[in-house]
Amino acid sequence: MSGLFPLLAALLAGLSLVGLFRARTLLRRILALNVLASALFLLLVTLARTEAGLDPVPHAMVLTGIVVAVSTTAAALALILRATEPPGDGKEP
Amino acid sequence: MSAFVIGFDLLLGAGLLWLAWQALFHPQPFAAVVHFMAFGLMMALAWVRLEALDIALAEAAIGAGVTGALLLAALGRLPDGPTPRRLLRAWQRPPVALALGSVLLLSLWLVWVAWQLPRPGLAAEVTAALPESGVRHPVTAVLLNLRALDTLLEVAVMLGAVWLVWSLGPELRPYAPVTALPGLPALTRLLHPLFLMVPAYLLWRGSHAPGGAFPAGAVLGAGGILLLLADGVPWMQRPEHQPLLRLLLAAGLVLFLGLALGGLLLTGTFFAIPLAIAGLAILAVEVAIALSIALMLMACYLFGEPGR
Amino acid sequence: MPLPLAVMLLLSCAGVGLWRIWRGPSGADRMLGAEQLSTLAIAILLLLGAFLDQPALGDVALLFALLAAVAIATFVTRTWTRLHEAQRRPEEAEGD
Amino acid sequence: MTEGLALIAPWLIAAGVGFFLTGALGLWRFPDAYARLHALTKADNLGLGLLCLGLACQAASLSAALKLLLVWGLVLVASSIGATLIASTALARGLRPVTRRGSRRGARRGARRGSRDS
Repeated sequence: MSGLFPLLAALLAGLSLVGLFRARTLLRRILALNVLASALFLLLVTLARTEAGLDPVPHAMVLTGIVVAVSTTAAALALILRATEPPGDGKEP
Repeated sequence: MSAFVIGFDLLLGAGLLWLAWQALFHPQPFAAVVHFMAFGLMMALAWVRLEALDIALAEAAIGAGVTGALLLAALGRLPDGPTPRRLLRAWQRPPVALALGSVLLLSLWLVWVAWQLPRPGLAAEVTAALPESGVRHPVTAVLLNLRALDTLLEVAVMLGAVWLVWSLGPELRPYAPVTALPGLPALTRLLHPLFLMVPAYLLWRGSHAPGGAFPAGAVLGAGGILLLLADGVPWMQRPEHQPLLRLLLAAGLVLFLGLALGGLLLTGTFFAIPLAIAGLAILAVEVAIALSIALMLMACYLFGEPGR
Repeated sequence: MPLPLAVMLLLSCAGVGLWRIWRGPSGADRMLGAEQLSTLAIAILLLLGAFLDQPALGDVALLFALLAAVAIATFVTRTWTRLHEAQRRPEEAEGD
Repeated sequence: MTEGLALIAPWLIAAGVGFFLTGALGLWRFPDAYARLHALTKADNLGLGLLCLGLACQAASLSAALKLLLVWGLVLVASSIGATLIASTALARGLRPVTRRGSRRGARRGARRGSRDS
């Protein structure tokens, strides 16, 4: 099969690293990390297509990775909200 | 046929690159988040193209649904307005361009190296072990029997994230919407039966086809988030229900750990599930994990500890 | 109509949604672009499912259809709330 | 009967794609968010419905056809209620509808009223 998807994964990973380093706000940094994770998942799944058929182990790893990525995103977002919110503002309507 | 596949791949790749570019560099933070949600949508199409249907289901539920909802909810509390551009002085430009260009080249080179590596794969081994695992779908077998330790630790990581979010303080009360929205409870009522039926269907399918606990839990969690938006789950905020909530949050991890220890007692090996009960045990663990994942996603969505 | 041609036409429709998400001008327009993309993704998945004879693609489409509501409900109740009322952008007040 | 269904299925699919193209044109050219809302919720959902009908005519089993129609029903519910949510929020926030080409007077009153009581 063509090398289009590995190339796409490499470009996405490079783009997200550039975005990660150039980000001005923390929200952008979270977005960049998520895009980076997607690029790596894409690479893993592309590498799972061997001559012997689909390799289920990388698929399972990517499934695990997606759930870990969403929990880290949630934790990081909560940290950002606490960092920007003035204290005691949480009870406001 | 092959021209169609190439055209499809090219359009999909161009769309993904454009969406990632805009998600990273669009001046408005809100536009960046919407671009990222659309990126998740297109990624699901890419998973379908790569014949990874389990991942497509999980990405459709998590990437396009739950992550987008989390980001949008956080955005409503962050200061709005365009991000100021970072201006570089003239002498800074060449080294920065050099560094960023080398980052791009490095990632291209790494992927090329990974592409050239021999890939024997474990497909044959997994197929050989499939009859002893209690399920007929290889990805479910890897997740819940052959490499169950990974899944156990992943659920533990997620519980750790909830722990972190809740230890930051009391739940952040949402701001009121600008106008009364009578459509929202109606939407919740109409969709809620399906938000229960579809996860059940996915769980049932998981033993023999793409599906399983993770997409099911994510869909259930998205339904729960919809309920939270319509103020449909007041029991989560009540202090007297907190022990029950904590028990349900930990149920997946506890049951999974119990299964592992039971295997240790019965056969002497950690996580060795006897074949006779493997199918049933995996189903029970899957139900518990799906419930726990759904509740954990809802718990993260509150951005703080409820009932305090 | 041959199904590959239909899929390609739908993919080219997605370009309009991409442009609308990029252009805005208001938040509602961006969300509409995202909604169009999700409807298109559902249609493409159903067509591909019929073309490749893989009924499992219908499940992915079902998930998209279920989750389209969650994004809009979050947008309306959590993002476009009173907080941002004070700092409305001039372009948004302009309407177009 | 089955031959007849197989005969009209491609026409239904073609009509569905046509409605999608019309919806894309509306999303591109319409002047404000309210009009674009119409382009999406009407043209795109009709297109999806025709497409689902066409595919249901070709479906292998009755359950597969019913699943296609379920997807359509879900999209109808989500997008119709979502459209009212977005439109009422946008109106309450004072996003002005374009009433006539170049004139926004009628709309401005509504917008002012909306922003005052919000």
